[in-house]
Amino acid sequence: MVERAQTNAAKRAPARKTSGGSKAAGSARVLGASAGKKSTKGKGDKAQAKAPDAASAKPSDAQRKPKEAAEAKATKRSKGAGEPSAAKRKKATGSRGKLAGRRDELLGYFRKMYEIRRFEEESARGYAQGKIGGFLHLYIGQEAVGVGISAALEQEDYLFQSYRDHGVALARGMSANAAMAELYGKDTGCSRGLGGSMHFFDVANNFLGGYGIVGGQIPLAAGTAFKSKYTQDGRVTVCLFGDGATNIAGFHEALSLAGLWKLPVIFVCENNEYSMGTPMHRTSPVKDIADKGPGYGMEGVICEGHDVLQVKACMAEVVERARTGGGPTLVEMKTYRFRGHSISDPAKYRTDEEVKTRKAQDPLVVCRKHLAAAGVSDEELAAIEEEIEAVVQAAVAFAEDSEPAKVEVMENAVYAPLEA
Amino acid sequence: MVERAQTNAAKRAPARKTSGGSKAAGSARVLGASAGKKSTKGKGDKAQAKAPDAASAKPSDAQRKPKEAAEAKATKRSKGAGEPSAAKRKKATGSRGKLAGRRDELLGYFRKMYEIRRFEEESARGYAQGKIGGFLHLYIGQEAVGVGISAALEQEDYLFQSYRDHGVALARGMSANAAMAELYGKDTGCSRGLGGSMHFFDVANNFLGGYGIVGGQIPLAAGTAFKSKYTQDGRVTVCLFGDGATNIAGFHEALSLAGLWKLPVIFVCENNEYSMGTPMHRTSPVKDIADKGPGYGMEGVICEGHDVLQVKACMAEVVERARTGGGPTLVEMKTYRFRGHSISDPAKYRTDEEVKTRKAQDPLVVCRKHLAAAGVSDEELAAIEEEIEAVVQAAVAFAEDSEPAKVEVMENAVYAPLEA
Amino acid sequence: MAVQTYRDALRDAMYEEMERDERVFLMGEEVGHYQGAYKVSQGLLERFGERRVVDAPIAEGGFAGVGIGAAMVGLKPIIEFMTWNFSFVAFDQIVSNASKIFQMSGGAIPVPVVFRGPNGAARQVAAQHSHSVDGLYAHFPGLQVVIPSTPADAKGLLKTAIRDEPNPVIFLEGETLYGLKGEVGGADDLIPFGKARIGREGSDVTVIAWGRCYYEALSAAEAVAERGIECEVIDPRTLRPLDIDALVTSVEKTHRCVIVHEHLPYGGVGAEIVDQIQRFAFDALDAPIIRVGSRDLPMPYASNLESLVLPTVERVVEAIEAVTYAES
Amino acid sequence: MAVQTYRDALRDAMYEEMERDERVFLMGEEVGHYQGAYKVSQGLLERFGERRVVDAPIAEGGFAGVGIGAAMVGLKPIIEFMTWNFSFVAFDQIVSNASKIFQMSGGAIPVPVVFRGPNGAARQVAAQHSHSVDGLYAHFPGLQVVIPSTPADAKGLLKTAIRDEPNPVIFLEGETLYGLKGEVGGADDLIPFGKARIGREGSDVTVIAWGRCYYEALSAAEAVAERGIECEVIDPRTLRPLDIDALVTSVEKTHRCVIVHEHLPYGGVGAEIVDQIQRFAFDALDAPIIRVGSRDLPMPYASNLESLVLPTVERVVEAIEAVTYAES
Ligand SMILES: Cc1ncc(C[n+]2csc(CCOP(=O)(O)OP(=O)(O)O)c2C)c(N)n1
Ligand SMILES: Cc1ncc(C[n+]2csc(CCOP(=O)(O)OP(=O)(O)O)c2C)c(N)n1
Ligand SMILES: [Mg+2]
Ligand SMILES: [Mg+2]
Repeated sequence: MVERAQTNAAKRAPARKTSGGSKAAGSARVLGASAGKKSTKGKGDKAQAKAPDAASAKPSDAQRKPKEAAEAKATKRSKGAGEPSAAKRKKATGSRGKLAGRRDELLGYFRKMYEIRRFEEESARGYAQGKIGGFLHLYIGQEAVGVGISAALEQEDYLFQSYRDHGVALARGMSANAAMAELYGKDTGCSRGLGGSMHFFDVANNFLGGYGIVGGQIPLAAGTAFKSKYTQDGRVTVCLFGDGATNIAGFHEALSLAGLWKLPVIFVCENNEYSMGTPMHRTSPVKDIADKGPGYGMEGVICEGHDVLQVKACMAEVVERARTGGGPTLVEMKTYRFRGHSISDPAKYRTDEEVKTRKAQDPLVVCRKHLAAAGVSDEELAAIEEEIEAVVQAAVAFAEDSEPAKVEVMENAVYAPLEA
Repeated sequence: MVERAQTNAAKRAPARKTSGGSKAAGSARVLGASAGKKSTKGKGDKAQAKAPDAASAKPSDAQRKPKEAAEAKATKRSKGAGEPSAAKRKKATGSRGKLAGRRDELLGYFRKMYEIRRFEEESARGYAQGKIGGFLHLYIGQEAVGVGISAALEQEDYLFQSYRDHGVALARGMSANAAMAELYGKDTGCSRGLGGSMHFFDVANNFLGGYGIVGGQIPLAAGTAFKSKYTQDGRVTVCLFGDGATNIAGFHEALSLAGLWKLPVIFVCENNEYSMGTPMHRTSPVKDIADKGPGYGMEGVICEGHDVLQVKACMAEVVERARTGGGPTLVEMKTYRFRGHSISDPAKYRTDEEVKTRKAQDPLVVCRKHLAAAGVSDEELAAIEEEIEAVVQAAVAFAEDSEPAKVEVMENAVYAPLEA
Repeated sequence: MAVQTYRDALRDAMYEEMERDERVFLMGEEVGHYQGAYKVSQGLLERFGERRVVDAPIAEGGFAGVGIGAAMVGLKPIIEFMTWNFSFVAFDQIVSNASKIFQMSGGAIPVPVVFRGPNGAARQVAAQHSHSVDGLYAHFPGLQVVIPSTPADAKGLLKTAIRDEPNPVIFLEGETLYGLKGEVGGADDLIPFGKARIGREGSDVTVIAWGRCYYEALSAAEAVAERGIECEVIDPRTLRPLDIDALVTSVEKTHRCVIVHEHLPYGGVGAEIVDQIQRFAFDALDAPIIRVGSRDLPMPYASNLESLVLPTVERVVEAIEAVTYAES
Repeated sequence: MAVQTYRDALRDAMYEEMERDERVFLMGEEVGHYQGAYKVSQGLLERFGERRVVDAPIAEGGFAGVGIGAAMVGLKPIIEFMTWNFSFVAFDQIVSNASKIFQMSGGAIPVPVVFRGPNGAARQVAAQHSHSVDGLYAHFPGLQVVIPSTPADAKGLLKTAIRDEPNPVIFLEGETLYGLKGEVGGADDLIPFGKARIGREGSDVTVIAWGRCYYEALSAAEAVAERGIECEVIDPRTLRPLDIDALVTSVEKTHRCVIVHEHLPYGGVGAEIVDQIQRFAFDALDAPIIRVGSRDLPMPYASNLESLVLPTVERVVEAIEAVTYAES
């Protein structure tokens, strides 16, 4: 007399995917260090900020520090309490010759970062038009982190992110179509319209999701890394989260377990200096997130997250270590978001000057400098921009034209519901 | 037509209690270091283990290191990941003269530690007789920690402990009567029979409870410390927990907040080397718990927890710092429990040899050595033992004779229950 | 009486109680400098300073525990969860500590802490951000669960919550109600817990609803009134304690009952009320009690699906029709 | 059929499924070297080694998350909570992740993880250690909630739980049942979810009970049988999915219903069953449905009080008398 819905089990996530992921970010592993000009020490470096467009690679730098591998070595953190925090950042140097050899790689990064930037701008527009609902957290300003990480990974490696997930998903290989359709709540979306902005999923690219509860994804990443150790599948898991997330339970318990069991996982904190409206000095007892690593028996590494080459180089090293049994690392990516926390945040808590200073380190600007140093012309880049523009506009059209999310999908993706 | 029970608000915990707590542990603050023989470096030190009863204080030690305050200084921890753990323990030295001056203090400690020991033995007996139910976690072997801590505190300071709470409650000044009656589930118990072994409370002595969920009490301690900062009441909170508890959420979140806000709280990890049946090397990513301090912006300190004088000296220093606005400290007390995790644990996971070795550092044995060095005779101690025996036996009789826990108390200590 | 938004009514309740009692403080994410994620604490930092309006890091378990600990020694903390979804990381603190310490200590240690924040689905914020936790926390003795639907109730009940002793209060606001305007009481108008409010009188069907769903119930009552069905709409206002007397009295008059809530359908407050009414008014009932709640699914993002999951006026109307055996 | 304890039946279920499927592993505190806090995993470490029988530090939120993550990529984790009380620190992982990922991902990522451990009051372990969580977790769609009362059910249902896809399973054992002996099925005897078991046939009153309370119900049925009241005792075995058909069918025969559960009375599974029965069998009911559950209080330590809080045979007998309007 009483009917209960009973669903079929859906298909399991593919256990292994070995095809090379030659996405825009490139699947070739570049083992050495990135090249580029000497990184700044932070927002105080005004001189640098004044020449955002100049290709300022100095050959003399490269001559002074010729050993690429040594430069790429992520700075080891080793300090106790009480000592003033003195994070040493990796300093990359560059030469026109070196960068010239990485021309295609750099173009790939630029293409993907530009796609993310434009995708996010269109997301904001769709939201303003009421086509997109809910919360919307943009990745603008942090593109180099997602793209650099993806470049350092194999296709079969696992990736987790917080709710700020569009950029990372695209970097990992998700199509702009599937991403935009998800924001529009369509059946063709990457989560079939059920997840929305905060919950992108892409099993084919081993992007295992965007998560809305701060820190909630971190133990899951320890779980996929546990699986890799269990099955010896050679995969590495990368888990991203914000600076604010390092104060919560999930961060601690996941890092404790990963450190104890030496799991193949890299914990990447995207330190964009704010959790919502609160600057990090009002949320963290230590100045650098990397300082939280040693308590978990793992190294804490700081990386300049606005430079895709540095991100790539840093990640390549720690991923390699994890893959070869060396255990987890906590990586702190120094980055910045140019927009508010979410689309509804006017971000009044920071000065125009601060934002302007940081925009001088816009990952796209930094990448353009590398490209210029590598001999890439503005025309070439303009052509890429045009291509990407078409991709993004097509994605919007695709999202518009797609069928809305389906009741059956919603009902079938849960087992044993009551008949309400 | 429907009756609902509605209760009266119970009396608030007294906001302040300033009377001196001249309990057995003594209310006089001894600011300098303890005296005693050079501490061992751990269980490997067999030579020491072979002379458990000899009063082996060496005057030459005292001559070599005359500056008591310097000796008392808790070892600062300062290390990064990767370095081998090289915890330096505080080394206390002693001289007959020094200890002679601390005769009464030492007798107070002995009296209280012996009371705890005997209380716990009687608890075990009561459990075997079926007079006590539930879980029962004994403090035998860890007495010096609770007593040394209490000795370093003012009466109005707040104290929290896990479920292993009898010893600490007694050290803090709870009567054996109220403690034993609680175990017997009587209305005269410290929690009126509602809490049982794991949930002792004693508001008058600012013992704010024993808690059953691992790590659950740690954020509460940050809360009472927050209150002290808020009201500038000059109190310090001490929170105890086990080595196993350092892997859980509550530890992390509480230490993060306390470190950030510089709260007057001391986090004391009683590292008894095991969480239930699991040795620490299988639960913690770092070798010493103290290494977890710096990630929270606080010093990690190691103290030999079998020597009440060292515990007292170490705590006095960090409590003073907290009281004067210097913020929190993580203190690792190296200790050991001689019994199983709980009364029902035969503790087969450790060798007889290990236990035997550690029994050479029985806090009572160590204290007896100090007493001998201070010129206290065996007869004097035997007299104290006899006194304590009477106290404990009286407590059992008191518990036996008391009224069972009352329905009204149970019903009134909750607001807005359903009428079931 | 002044007219205010629900948001400002909450703000004023806190403001007035903080003026009145130095022991009251507010702690939560973004409550201070940001003026609250939903601007409920607007202006409080400026008035009371960083000592009493405390921005907390993202560590709900930690700062919930801080609130409990501070309450144990005499402060009166208001702990804001940015939304109640985030209370799940503080669940153990709320259930194992806040709800039990008063009793575990034999009545020696009251825990007068107020946990507050927005509850329930906003719009399209998907599965992890759309929980109505009323059904969850009402389960636990030692907690009091309050869920105001009007600005007046918001203010008067929050003031009672802050002054109330000795047990902790779960105070559930409506994100979609923050902008709602209505008359509110003055600084000394407290609304007691455990007293339902009759929002509309009627003789045919008792409709019990709270929070946002109270308005769906009122709209449905309007709709069926045109067809001659008169609903009595009752808002219990506090779910624990629950004013079962008022509910039963109404059902004894109408002989029919519909319950509307946003929380998930399996168990919860809705089921509890059904149980009590069928026990206390068994002979009075002329039809089964019908509940309208969220559908039994994690909340989907897409708006077309979300509106199939949330309770709607249409579903309430259908339920009223069903219990009156009316044709639609 | 072999006779085994409930404990050994659980152990064998795990043993057999681990033999059968390399992807199955067991993780939890003390499950390995210590052989399980309640010895349920006795011998598993010796057979399967540290790779598949994993002692975890005390970090329930962390290792519950590890189980969920591992399940997302193809393993079949069994996560043991030493007791279900400790799942509260993992509550967000269970509710926000385990129960939702399958749907949030549009059905792309199943999460075949089993969470298991002892549920409910042991004896005198007081407020923080005495929770029956059945009423709590059954609230959430995306979870399946299983609570076996006999050794046969323990084995057959755990095997189904381990093999089941795609949603997570909350598997609630009875600490006080571990020593209970009974016949159990073989390696391939799986018991499907959503099928109630009639433990005793009768025509006068339907008594629905699960877990430990199933035995209180049987004893009460024996007691009233002497006075000519014949109870039909039904154990739903799985609370989500719930075999409401079986329950309603029985009530349509007996016209009276008593529900016995250990969980707290406000809401929960008991109230849900009341709601469904009064909806689906309204006309069949000759008396209100009465629930016997834990009293609405945190659990006290003292044994004299604890036995006033827990459901007892006497209280079940009283309830049976009440629904049959019998004199006691
Ligand atoms: C447990 C929890 N608490 C609060 C929130 C609300 N919230 C969402 S994002 C956010 C700030 C996170 O900051 P951070 O970790 O630095 O990441 P970012 O947004 O800067 O990338 C907060 C407080 C949440 N989603 N989950
Ligand atoms: C959250 C939680 N998980 C598990 C348990 C069960 N348990 C009680 S004590 C204990 C071991 C704790 O070890 P440790 O922290 O070292 O303290 P010790 O018992 O050695 O004093 C465990 C696992 C619990 N009470 N709470
Ligand atoms: Mg941030
Ligand atoms: Mg221990």
